[in-house]
Amino acid sequence: MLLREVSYARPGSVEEAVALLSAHDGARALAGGQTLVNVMKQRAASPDVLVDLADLDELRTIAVSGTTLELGAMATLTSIIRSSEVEVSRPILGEIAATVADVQVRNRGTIGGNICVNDPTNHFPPLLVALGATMTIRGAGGERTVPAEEFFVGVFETAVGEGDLLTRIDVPAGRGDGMAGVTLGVHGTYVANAAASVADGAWRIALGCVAAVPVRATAVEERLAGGEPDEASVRAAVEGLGATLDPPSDVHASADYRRSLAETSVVRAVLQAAERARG
Amino acid sequence: MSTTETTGTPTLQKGFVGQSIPRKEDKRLVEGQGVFFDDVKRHGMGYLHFVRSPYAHARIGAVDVSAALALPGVYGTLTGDEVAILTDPFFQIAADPGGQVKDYALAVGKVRYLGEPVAAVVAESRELARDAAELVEVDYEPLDVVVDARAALEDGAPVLHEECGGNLSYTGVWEWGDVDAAFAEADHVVAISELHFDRFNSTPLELDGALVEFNRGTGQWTLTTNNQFPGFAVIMMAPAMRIGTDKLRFVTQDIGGGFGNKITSHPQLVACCLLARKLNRPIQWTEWRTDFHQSMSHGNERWFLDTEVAVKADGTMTAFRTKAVDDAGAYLRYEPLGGVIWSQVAPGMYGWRNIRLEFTQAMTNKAPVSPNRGYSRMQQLWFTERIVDIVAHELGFDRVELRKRNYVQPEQMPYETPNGCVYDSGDYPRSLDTALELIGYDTIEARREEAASRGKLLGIGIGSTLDSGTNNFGQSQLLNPDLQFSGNNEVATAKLDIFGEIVITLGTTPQGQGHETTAAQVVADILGCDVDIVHVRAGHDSYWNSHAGFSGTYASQFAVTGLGAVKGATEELARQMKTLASMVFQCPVEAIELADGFARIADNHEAALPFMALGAIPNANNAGFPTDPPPMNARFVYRPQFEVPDKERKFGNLTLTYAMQIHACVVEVDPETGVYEIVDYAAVDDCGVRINPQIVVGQVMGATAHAIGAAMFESFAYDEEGNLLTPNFYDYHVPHTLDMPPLKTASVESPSPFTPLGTKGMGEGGGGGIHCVCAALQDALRAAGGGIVTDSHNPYHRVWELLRHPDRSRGKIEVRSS
Amino acid sequence: MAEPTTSQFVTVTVNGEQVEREVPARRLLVHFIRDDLDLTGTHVGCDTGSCGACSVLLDGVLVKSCAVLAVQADGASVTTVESLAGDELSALQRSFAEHHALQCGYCTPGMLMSATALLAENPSPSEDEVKAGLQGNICRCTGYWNIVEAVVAAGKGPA
Amino acid sequence: MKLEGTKEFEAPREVVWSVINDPSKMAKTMPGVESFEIADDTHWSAKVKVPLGLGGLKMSIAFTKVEERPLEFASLNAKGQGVGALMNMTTSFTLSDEGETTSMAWEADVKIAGPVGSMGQRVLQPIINQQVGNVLQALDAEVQAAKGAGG
Repeated sequence: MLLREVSYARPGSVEEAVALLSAHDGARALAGGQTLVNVMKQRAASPDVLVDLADLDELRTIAVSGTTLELGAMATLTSIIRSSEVEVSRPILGEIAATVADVQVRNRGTIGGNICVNDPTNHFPPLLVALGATMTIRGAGGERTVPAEEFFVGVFETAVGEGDLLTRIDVPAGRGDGMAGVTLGVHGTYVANAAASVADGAWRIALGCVAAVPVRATAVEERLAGGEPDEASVRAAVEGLGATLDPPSDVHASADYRRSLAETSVVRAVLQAAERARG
Repeated sequence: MSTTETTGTPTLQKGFVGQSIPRKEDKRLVEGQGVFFDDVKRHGMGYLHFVRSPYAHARIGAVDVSAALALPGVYGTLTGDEVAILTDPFFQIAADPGGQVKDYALAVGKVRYLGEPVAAVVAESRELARDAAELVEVDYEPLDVVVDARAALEDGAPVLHEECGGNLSYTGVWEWGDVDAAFAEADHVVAISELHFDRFNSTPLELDGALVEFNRGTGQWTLTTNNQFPGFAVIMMAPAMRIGTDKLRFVTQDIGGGFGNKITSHPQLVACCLLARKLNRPIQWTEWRTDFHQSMSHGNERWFLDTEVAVKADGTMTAFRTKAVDDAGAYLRYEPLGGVIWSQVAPGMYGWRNIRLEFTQAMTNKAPVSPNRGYSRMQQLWFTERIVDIVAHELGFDRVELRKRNYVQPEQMPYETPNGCVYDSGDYPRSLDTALELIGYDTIEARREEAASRGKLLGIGIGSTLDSGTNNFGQSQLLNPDLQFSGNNEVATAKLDIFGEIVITLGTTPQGQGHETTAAQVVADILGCDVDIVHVRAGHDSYWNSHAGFSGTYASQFAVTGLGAVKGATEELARQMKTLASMVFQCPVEAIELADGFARIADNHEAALPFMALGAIPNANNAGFPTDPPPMNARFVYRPQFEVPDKERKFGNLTLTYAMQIHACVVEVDPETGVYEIVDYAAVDDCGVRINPQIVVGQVMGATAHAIGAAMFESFAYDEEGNLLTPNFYDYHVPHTLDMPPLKTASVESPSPFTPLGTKGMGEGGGGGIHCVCAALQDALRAAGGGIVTDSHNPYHRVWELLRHPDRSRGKIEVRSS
Repeated sequence: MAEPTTSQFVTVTVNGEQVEREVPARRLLVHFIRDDLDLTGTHVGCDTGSCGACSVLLDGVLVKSCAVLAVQADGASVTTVESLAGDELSALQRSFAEHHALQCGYCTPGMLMSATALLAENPSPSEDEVKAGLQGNICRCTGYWNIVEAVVAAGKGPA
Repeated sequence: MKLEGTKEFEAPREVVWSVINDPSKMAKTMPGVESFEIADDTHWSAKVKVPLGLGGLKMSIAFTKVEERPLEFASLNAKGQGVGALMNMTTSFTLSDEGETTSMAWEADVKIAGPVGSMGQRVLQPIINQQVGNVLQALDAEVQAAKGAGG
């Protein structure tokens, strides 16, 4: 419960936030804090400086620009659930947000925080990889964009480096999405999951909980490409996926069980996505 | 949320007893005005933080506290070396070899489980105390670790307590009837090589802690703490601290759940006491969730090896024999009492007359165990239920018919078990029928087909269990003949105060069981007054003189011992009130009745004294009485009638009452992932006379929730190095709202012939739900390879293994028929 | 540029009253409420942000006060269980008592705050909506059934 | 936690052996090494900041070579101590060659205790798996560099 000593600042602008993050060694952005504060309570990590993004309303915006849904990094999961923009342009984001933990966590927790933490059991890293999202990062040297598959680097590590700030997540509009998995209890921590997305016959599939970062199932994507999947063809395409994975073995699942769950999750996510793509 | 309650036997009530009146406790609790230990503050108090071992087994070298002491705001420290000088090891319940264990408030010389307190630091803030604890440098020399009770008993295993010459704490053979003859005459023998009851606990939401003050003038400590069995704590602490028991005053108001898990906090409390004296300031210790999971009060893990069941052709089960291996963890804080407590329910709800159980308990590099809701009986009840279902499964008997054939029958009550325990009352077959009716048992095959059409495996399971309540502590002598404990007791006081208020004090330490309410119901009926004028003091204070050696709240006994004491004290107060009224009215005492808040002449209601007048006379208006008016103050010790059990035969009545719960549930399993959902659940309770039915049903619900958690999610799992893999709610998932199935409850009332109010202690549930989930899973798996459920804890991955490799579990079963 | 500091002066409106305190940046809001302000109705049941016993409203939004720093509440309003009753218990509090929705009462303040937030948005929630609304609060005594009933009943109003 | 695997190097056995027995070269393969000191042939130590993203875990690690059979087998022990965190790792390497390729069978037994442990295995295992992968990749780079430098 008891944190190590830490310094705190609450900047009034993105520029000031980036300047603070750059100016202080060991500085870390504080978004919703629903993971970071808890990690600090365990003293598993102890940033020297917290730069609280709470006042940066510009990072809370949810907007549609053309065929792109723009999610501010500080958009809370609750605001994503309630957003008509999300519902219209990429409804799966709201659906999955509604299954993250509980009301309190969703009220504070942000999409930016969820992915910057990159806990391997988090919902949004594999989903955003499957959706082909792009992350915009502001640093001292300016702004850059990173595709989702390059964004995730390791547990608690992303392309957001020291002095950087994730500002926005762009998701192309679409409906052909599915996500399936097994959790510890309803709305609990994921044991294994898969997210799948199809657009114009091209598939993007990402697995969660099998490595430090989401894993693309490219071979399955290729086998499914262009076809009109039914249960048998999806099962055939997924066959053998588990053997290519090297998932962790822990108290909730052996590596073998995770391999099996990964395959089942992909089958279910793909079938869900295909059905929704058909509308 | 889809709860239905049916009462089998409606009881006609004339007073408050038997009514679901709202609880007296609730107003303060819903206002956030309850007082839990951590809510109490004192000027100048220091916050204690324990330095805990990162190793499961290690020799301790130097402990350097200098850097911690140098930190501004740190008040002081305590190390194991100091503890070894200032205190003696805690008294051990065990005879040798377990009796040789040396257990102190802090680790001395060695650590034996991960999270064991090695030193303590006190500072001016909570955060600072933890900072300072990080600065304490401890030299550890890691030692080999043993986490499996079976391996711990093998030659060459790492030894935790060298004084014991091994890891065995207790072993004994418990045999009744003629087991060999029964097996010789059996038509079938079902052999089960291994069954395992998993390690978990009830994880009360409030964690342990205390505010400890030392009075230098009187040498007395006041402990504002949530320890739930002060009578036991004081017996442990006072000799270790080389003081009399009166030097330790226990105070508590509200406790945030206990379930037995708050019985064994005495080592930490001693550390607080020593620091309060050493630093001359109040010491505040709050345990956090990870601390609790790593170091406190796990439930007993138990293996049942080489089990054999003797069965006649008609399904009558005549005998079983098994080797139980129990895992006590690193220290014997309440153990090896679990080594006898199970025998309160040795045959479960069944008529087995021939039983042989070899009980062996080992110490391992895991957190010490302590009582946990259903303590030690739940393991045995799960075992008896599991073997009944496996016998049915393997021999093709109907599970319901097999149960009904073998249950102790209502006409046999009171029933003496082969080991001399007396089941006081109950109608098990009828209770089972009630549960099956609630669950819709007659439509189950249609539901099974419907589920199959959705690709799901459906199964139904039964768990029939007992809540044995009101211990005869004489059973401890079956483990250690030198112990001088027997019987049981509880105390209450009742007084009529100056303005006519009735004030009741209890020796108990309630944690949500509604003692203030049920006590008031009993009192109001005896005194013929409204329940609102009965003030039951909240909590416990050993200064009230309303406690005895066994005072506390544990082991399903309040409705018997606590209310028995309340009834006794109130009846004595009533006698005093009537006597005083008869002195005033100069009439025979028999002519007086208490009704409507008056003492009055029964056939002349004009001659009536309000309680206020009765209270005022002895207290403030007592001139002119020729003899002393009664004091309007009574203290009563309730003592159940027990004999010391026969130590040779391990025979005797170990508990006074046997409440019963039968649980049944329906599960649906996803055959691809092993994920399953409980889709229907029913629980039937029979605890004799119910003082407050709503409170009883609440206890049944709580027991159900704990059982579902233990069956599906909750496990204290360790790796080979002794790291706890589920050290907090990240990985130890307890059920949340969305995890709970719809529940139906019903009650049957079979009054106990042995208790003052016909009540029985209840609330633990005997793990009924754990077994019904196991049984439902096994039923569901019949259509998918017939895997046998051999573990009490079945998370999804274990179900997946049973689906993938049914032969592995089937290989544990062998049937021999003659 | 705001310089990061290890301690800050905060102004927080707690249950309608403004309080001003110097607090360490590392102090959790729940400890600020309990230890600094002596409002001990808000409880702590875990150390991982899981149990919800510390739930309060922060600017009207339901949060776990163990996953918020006290300095983050600067300028905000905090509503705790102590504010729920006026001269009499609220309908929700009464419903908890009537339905035996509490045993030890330790989770109750958090449950009440979650239910209060739910009812503010959805005055007569269904059973499923109540279950979803209370998912972030652990109770170890009741199995939740009576709690859910109490909240559903409070939403329905007096029978 | 026990881990094992086999890594193939496109390099002669002598070159691989020279790298895994050179503390200064091995140091370059470890994640987050901030400083490195060699006490003698069998003892060396490092200060590392294990990259954990949320702030990193600082540790002092003492290495001891436990056993070696030149060109064939080596095992070493690493004991790390950080604030409130402990690490104990025993690792061994067995080399064999097939033509120009050297095959290294490795085993590691990693024990971690402290606050990172309380975050749970879901975090710990992927971290360790990933770090091991990084070490092996860096080792390959060192081997190729040594091979290029003529052994």
